[in-house]
Amino acid sequence: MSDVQVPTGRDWVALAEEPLVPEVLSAWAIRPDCGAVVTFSGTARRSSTFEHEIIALEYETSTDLALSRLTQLVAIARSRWSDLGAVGIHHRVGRVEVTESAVVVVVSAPHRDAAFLAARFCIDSVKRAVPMWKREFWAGGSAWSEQCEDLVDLDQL
Amino acid sequence: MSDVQVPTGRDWVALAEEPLVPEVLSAWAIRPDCGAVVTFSGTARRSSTFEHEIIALEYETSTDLALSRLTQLVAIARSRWSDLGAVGIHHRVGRVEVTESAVVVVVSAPHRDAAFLAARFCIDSVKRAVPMWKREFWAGGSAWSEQCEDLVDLDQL
Amino acid sequence: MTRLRLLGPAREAAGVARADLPGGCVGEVLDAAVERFGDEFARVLARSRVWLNTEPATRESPVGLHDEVSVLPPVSGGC
Amino acid sequence: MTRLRLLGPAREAAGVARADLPGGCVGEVLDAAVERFGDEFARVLARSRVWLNTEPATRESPVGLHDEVSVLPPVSGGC
Repeated sequence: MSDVQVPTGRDWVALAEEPLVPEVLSAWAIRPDCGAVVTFSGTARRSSTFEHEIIALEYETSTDLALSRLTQLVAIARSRWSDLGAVGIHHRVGRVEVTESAVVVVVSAPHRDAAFLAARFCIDSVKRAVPMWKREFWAGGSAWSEQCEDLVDLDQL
Repeated sequence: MSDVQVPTGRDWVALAEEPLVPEVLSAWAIRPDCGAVVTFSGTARRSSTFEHEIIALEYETSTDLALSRLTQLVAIARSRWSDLGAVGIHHRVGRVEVTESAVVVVVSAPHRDAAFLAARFCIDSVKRAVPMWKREFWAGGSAWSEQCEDLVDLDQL
Repeated sequence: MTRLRLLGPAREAAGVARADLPGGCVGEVLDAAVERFGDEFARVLARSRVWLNTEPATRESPVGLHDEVSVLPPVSGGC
Repeated sequence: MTRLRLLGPAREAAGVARADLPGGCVGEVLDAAVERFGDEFARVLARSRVWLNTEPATRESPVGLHDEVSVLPPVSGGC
């Protein structure tokens, strides 16, 4: 997070090589006119559903392509829920250890309905429409995640 | 928060006279086997939809009745979403200034669907089924919130 | 005597947060409360839920020495 | 020459993250890439989306000197 500046506006998208700190984003999203702050943190989890026990993940992207898409997703969220306060999406790149955040979404709004719906929209859209590839690491090996879907265009969200 | 102990188990309900710190609850909820942490913070907001501009809220309850209900709500959430990791609900009592948290819900789960749904269920249920009265303060006066509904029984949730 | 707890607007209408009142069941305790606290309290009570200890009660629920009856007006729990 | 960017599994299949390739439209650049990088890359490409700069492109999209074409395999963005 040391490489990003806290923005003065209501949108904050970032890619970070350092560990994400969800509380920084949550605290930033508090607004006097908003009664609801929803924060989603997607953490690397220990998973042993396949042949291996996952011990870490590694995310790879193209910074400009991913930031462009994240910015577009925030704009779509704002167009669908017109009274949102702050909207932030940060995604980690590089190696992410189990229990570390890979992605954090925060949305504030006057009421909780919009905050929940927009936060859910943002994280679902990040996973479907942002160019981001995940490599899974286990003791002695690694491979691209097999749970892959075609990148969708914005008009499919 | 100084008057509460961090629990060693997976449930954490509390009433707090001191400011809530959502990040304490969020960090507590991280689990190696959970890939999703959803945090809802309900903040006191400046609202001028009625005759006055609200500058603070004050929450009143009966500690044992409210804690009993909060504990029951967590149990219901676990019965509906069987794979939840941590579930925490903290509610502030006493005076809450604008931008301070009045209530924080956190849920972790292996996947985000259950985490979002259970967090939403918990906050909706807190507002419907927990004995808690809100007084609104403006410059020079105060009154009980007019947005009131009958307390519902657990079997109506 | 049974302990009656009055919360939020019910406390305000009664002027006290708790009272010890006679009665062998919840309904009798509530009737004694109306008699003591008057019409404004009765109006709030009419819109309230009543619990015996930590669970919803009916007027017929019997009350004992260590039971508490709570008057819970409509709630406004959150934002 | 147009800059081609190869991401994730496409980078791995091609063995490089970027290449400068000839072509007047996206399709010609991709054909040049298949010729250079071979069958494994072609298999990944067949499952990939292709963008011209930051937007989805078709094979017919014309490319100029400062354009970048990106090959974006299926994604696995999160948990």
